[in-house]
Amino acid sequence: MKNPILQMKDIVKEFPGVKALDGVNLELYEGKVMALMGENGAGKSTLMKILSGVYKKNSGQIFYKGEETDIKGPKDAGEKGIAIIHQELNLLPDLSIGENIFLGREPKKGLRIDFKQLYSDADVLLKKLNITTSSRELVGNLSIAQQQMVEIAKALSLDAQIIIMDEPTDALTDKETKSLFNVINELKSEGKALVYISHRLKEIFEICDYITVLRDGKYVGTEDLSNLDEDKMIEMMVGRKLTDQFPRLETEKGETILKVDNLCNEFIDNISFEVKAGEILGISGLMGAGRTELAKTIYGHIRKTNGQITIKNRKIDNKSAKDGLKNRIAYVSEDRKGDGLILELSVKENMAISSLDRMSSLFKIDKKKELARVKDYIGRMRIKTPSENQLIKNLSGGNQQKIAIAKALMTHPDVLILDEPTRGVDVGAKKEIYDLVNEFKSQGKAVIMISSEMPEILGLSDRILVLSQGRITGEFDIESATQEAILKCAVETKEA
Amino acid sequence: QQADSDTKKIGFIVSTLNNPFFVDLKKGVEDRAKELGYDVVVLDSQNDPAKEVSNMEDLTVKNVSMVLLNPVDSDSAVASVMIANNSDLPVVTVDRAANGGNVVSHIASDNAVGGAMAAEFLMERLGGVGNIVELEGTAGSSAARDRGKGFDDKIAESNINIIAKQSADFDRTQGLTVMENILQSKSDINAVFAQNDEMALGAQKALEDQGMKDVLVVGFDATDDAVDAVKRGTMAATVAQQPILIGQTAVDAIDKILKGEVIDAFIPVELKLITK
Amino acid sequence: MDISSRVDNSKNKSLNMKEVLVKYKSLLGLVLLIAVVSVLNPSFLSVKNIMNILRQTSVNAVIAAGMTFVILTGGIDLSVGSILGISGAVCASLLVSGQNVVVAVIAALLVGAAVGFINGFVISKGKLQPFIATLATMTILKGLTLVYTNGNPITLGSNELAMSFGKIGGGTIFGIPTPAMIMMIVFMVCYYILHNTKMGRYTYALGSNEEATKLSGLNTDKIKIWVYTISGILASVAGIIITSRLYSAQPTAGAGYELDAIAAVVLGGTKLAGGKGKITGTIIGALIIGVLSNALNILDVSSYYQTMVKGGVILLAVLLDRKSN
Amino acid sequence: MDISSRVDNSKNKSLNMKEVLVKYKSLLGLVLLIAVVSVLNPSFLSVKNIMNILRQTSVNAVIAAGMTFVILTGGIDLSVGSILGISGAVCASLLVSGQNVVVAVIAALLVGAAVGFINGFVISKGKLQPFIATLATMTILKGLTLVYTNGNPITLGSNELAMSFGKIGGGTIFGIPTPAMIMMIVFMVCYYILHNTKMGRYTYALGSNEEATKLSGLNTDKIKIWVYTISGILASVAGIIITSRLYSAQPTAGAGYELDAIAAVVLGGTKLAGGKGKITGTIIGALIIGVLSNALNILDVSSYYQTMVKGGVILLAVLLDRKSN
Ligand SMILES: Nc1ncnc2c1ncn2[C@@H]1O[C@H](COP(=O)(O)OP(=O)(O)OP(=O)(O)O)[C@@H](O)[C@H]1O
Ligand SMILES: Nc1ncnc2c1ncn2[C@@H]1O[C@H](COP(=O)(O)OP(=O)(O)OP(=O)(O)O)[C@@H](O)[C@H]1O
Ligand SMILES: [Mg+2]
Ligand SMILES: [Mg+2]
Repeated sequence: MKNPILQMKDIVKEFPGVKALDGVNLELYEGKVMALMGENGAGKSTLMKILSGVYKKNSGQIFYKGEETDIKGPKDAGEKGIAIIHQELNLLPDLSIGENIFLGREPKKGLRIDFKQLYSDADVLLKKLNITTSSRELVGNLSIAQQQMVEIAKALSLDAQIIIMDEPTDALTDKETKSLFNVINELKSEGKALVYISHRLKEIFEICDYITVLRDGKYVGTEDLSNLDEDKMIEMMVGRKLTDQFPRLETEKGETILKVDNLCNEFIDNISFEVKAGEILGISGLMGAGRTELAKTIYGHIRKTNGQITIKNRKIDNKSAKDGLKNRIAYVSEDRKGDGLILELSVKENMAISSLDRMSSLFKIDKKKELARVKDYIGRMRIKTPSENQLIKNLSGGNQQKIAIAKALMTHPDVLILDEPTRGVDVGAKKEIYDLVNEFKSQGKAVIMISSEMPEILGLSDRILVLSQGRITGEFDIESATQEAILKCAVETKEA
Repeated sequence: QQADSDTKKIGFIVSTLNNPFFVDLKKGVEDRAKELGYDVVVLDSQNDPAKEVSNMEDLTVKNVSMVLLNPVDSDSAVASVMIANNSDLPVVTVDRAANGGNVVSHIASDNAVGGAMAAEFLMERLGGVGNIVELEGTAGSSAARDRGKGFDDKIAESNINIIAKQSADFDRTQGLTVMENILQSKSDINAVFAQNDEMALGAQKALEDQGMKDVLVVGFDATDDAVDAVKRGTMAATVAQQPILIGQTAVDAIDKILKGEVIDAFIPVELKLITK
Repeated sequence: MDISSRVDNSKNKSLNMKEVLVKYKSLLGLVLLIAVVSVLNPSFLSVKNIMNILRQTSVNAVIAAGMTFVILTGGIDLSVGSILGISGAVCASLLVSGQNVVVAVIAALLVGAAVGFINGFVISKGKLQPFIATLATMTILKGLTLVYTNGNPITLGSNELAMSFGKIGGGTIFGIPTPAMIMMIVFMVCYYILHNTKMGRYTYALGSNEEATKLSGLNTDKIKIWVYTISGILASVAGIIITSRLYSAQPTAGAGYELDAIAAVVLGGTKLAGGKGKITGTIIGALIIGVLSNALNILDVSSYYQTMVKGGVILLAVLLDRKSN
Repeated sequence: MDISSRVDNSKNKSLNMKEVLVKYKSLLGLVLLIAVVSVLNPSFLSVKNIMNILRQTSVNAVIAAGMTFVILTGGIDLSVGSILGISGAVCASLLVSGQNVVVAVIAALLVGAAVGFINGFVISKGKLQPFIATLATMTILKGLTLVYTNGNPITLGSNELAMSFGKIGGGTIFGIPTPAMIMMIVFMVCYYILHNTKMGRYTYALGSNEEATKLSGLNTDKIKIWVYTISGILASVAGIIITSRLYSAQPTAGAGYELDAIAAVVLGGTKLAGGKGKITGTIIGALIIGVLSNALNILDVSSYYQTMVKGGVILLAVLLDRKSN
């Protein structure tokens, strides 16, 4: 290969008490995409934050175009031609798309910002990404997926030499992912160097050229993708072999547990379906299809305007999440950092919060009982945490997600609604979550699983519903379901 | 610290120092104390009776020989006085009395009498008829109550009407604003009585802006600004409480007490109406 | 693609409707208030009284304009009242010592700017919560003003200098009170800054998401220092107006003004959490408060009840506005 | 397994270190203050003066305890001073009308609870910003108290009833001033509630993430109503203590107390954004303020400078505490 455009050597980064990176190396080449791989907490984001000037390294060297450099801060990185799309969205909801894209680099006309120029430049970028939304729209009004696309546009606007994408497709569905890949290919042909981080192995094989693997903050190795298959890659990351990524469990289906009839509100349109005991109902669809809203409506967090929900032949009318739990429906949010977990509270407090009623009188929480139950779940779900008092924000994504599920399970639900249960979760933890869901299913409970990951939907569900524009546009038995058929239903519009 | 035990210390608790009147009172106390060779510890109650009690408590652990108390409120002052009584600290009150407890002497000029003086002045100048606007001090404060009561009771004996009565918080800006607003709906005004000079000066400004120079403005306290205004003729009068004199008188009384002399339970300090 | 465009169109429409409603609501409150009062007392709507209201509102409005910047970043400035007090005192003492008006005014503005700068500096570099930091500066400044003035008002007297300085608060320009003119200019400049300049947009950005603003390479410390400095300067402008209006600086001037200014900003629809709000709303909020005080005086409401009514109207106004959350 | 346990263990350690440091810092500030003052004036550490400080601190501390709940949810309660005022007035007027002490005290507590409930109700159901909602109730209550008392203090006189009521504020139990005893009990109960009951847990949860709390199936409206009610009740407790202490209820009692209470909470390390903080910190914060006022008096600091020093010390104390952000 040619000389690398950028080299990181022996990078060490310590947080108080944590050695997040310990002697990591990395090389980037013009016109190549490097996949940065590793389990949750391996140090991928930390490494990229050093490269983009967010963190300062404790030691190690960075060579850019052959010369050693020091990256002083986000602004400096931008000026040096390093752009990053952070794992967490970093947008300003109260500013427009255009303003977000060019924040800090607004074109000026005298004293004032040249808004005409700004918006026309922004619109050009959006078009490149296949987005038709006007760049004058406020970012706060966009869905998470659309916001992610704005982040990508923002990174592109820098016209950088090195572009880092930290789990950019985390919130995207296949369609936007495709647009993104088109752009990546274009960038490659323009001779840019890219870093691509994702837990979706299929994407890695589709878009990347070589991988660098981290484990436990240490450098494991760099390997050309042509020398690798999925199993080998997993082995490099996890340090051991994993078998059967999507273990679907065949169970005897029982009576109908949840029945939904003609459910309507401003997001969803006349939805009817049922879920039986021992069944996983997968729900697929594009971003904005209304899947999350459907789930929250069943749960009671969003009000229905019409329709009927029945649980075990009992008609229910949930007016809040509290009612949903009372009627034995539990919902695990797609956004664990936003509304799924309370990051400032401990593992124990998060897990128990929805079921404290069962563990306390008015005047006292039965702390013994609470601790016993929490420890039970920590053990059963193999949650990696030093103690039940650890703050949840200090755990890796996969473990956070397990706690979100544990919180739901602790309420003893009959119906468990999982919304994107493995978003941002590494391969190892994913498998553990699937096992958990299967175990719950085998106890004769009903599961609704919303997912944008096609393999997950196809691999785990017993039946699949497809939503588009708030309506059901397709229903499949697992035997008859194919990726193509599902996608076709997902893009179906009212007019069609 | 306690080495210089031959100079005696007087504790002076003042209701507030955010007001020129009490600043002058303090000045009178301090100046005379210096002349007579006393140290003075000044504690500010910031118009809060609870803070006054705390101040009194704090004085009980300092080795002061006497307390000069300028209460925030006559009723709540009882608590402060009792604290001093319990610590065998003799108390003299100044400007406002305490409605209970053991007080050796009270030095003051009477707010209600001052209000009445202002009323008499206006009754005379207006010939017993006319329309008056009254600007009240901070709602609920004792000065506002007493001055207002003295004034209103006296005016009630005449044919003068109080056509508007509004609070301007003892504040000059408020005095200006409130007077401006009153002038929008009332134009037939012969005189303004403001319960302190700050408000009076504000009101006078509002009247001047409207070209209503004939309206008699009477204030209270005789601050420097107000006395100037009276001299220039822009204000008609101000009731002089002579705070410096009150302060001096109080220290004289304390001096006598400390020397073992017996003094009157009430030492009035004359009020003066300052006119041109 | 038509999916997202459908969604976005409808969202866009609902947004505009919302925005109109928000503006409409604060305005509605104001109009309603004016209507009720003018029926109860027709002299309320006289030209003279309207000028009065504008003059009286100007002080709070000017402070509130600066407060809007601070609140848009998610901060709060409790020290504005004290800044008003100290800069008025500085201005008056310079005039008394015979300095000319321009020097005195500039000195007062510099005092405000300096205190604002210190606020911003302590909050950004010291990473303090704005509430407690400005509470501390408020307390310190209050004491400083008392020490500086020795607890007595500083009076300008009635010489020519004082008279010419007095025009700032008491004069008129084209028949409009000078303070009202100043207020209008302040608001126009603030509007321009907020909507057309980088600093204005960064003000919104910071209040919207501090972390993201930082990651975009912006200097958030600088933005903070900037907004508190603006707030400090505008508080001094208010201090100069008051001093000029009264021909004197009061040692306790400005006490409690912070709450009126915050109330004006919030009544105008700006969210205390930052990021969302409009300077045009602030002027409406200030007018609501100004009209209310004026009306209560004009209607002869006894002072005990005035306080209650004022609280009630504020509550009503925000309740009216609450759907816009 | 060893990977994460290594990482997490060390994290845990650093966390605990931090927590200790946070606590330590507020305490450190307090200890430092006490050390300095007692060197400057030995009588500061006399038993009598310590009792003085405890008695003087109790009112602010009790209000601040309630404020801690509110601030932990991310709210703020500006109406505590006014609640103190009105409940003191109600208590005193009942005593004057010959009711017995128990009835009067309970009535006062009910007034505080009712106002707190209304605050919570308006904020949760009306979706108002706590700052502006409680600012409005503060103003309304101030007026109401003036109307109720007709602007005059309500004096208990010196009959037997008044004397027995006076024990609440002025008496001692086992040599410790009754208000200090009340303060300690209040803090113990609050500690218990925050750490051992559902409502305490929910208070932290709400302040950390309202949406997640709602989605976890909790009734956030109820939690809000609850914290403001607590704050209201504790403000009345403070009102009862003051009334008893002064043998009279002042029509303007409590003005400005909200800022002292908030300062105590923040000095104690609680974040105004909610979710983070400790009630034990609040008592330290209240003691810092109490010791400071007492010390400034004892050290003969002139009153204008007292204000400045107080502001400076608050600033210093929070700066000392800032690293814990
Ligand atoms: N600001 C911080 N303070 C303390 N520890 C941190 C901080 N940021 C990251 N860490 C720790 O550093 C380690 C590496 O984290 P990092 O976010 O880089 O992982 P990652 O590989 O990006 O994981 P994921 O796949 O979940 O995004 C983790 O143990 C994490 O908890
Ligand atoms: N807060 C909101 N206000 C208005 N409309 C919203 C809001 N949230 C979502 N929507 C709209 O509701 C519809 C469903 O959105 P949502 O993103 O939940 O769908 P989804 O199928 O769950 O997609 P995703 O994969 O992004 O979670 C879309 O039209 C979306 O734009
Ligand atoms: Mg990461
Ligand atoms: Mg969704």
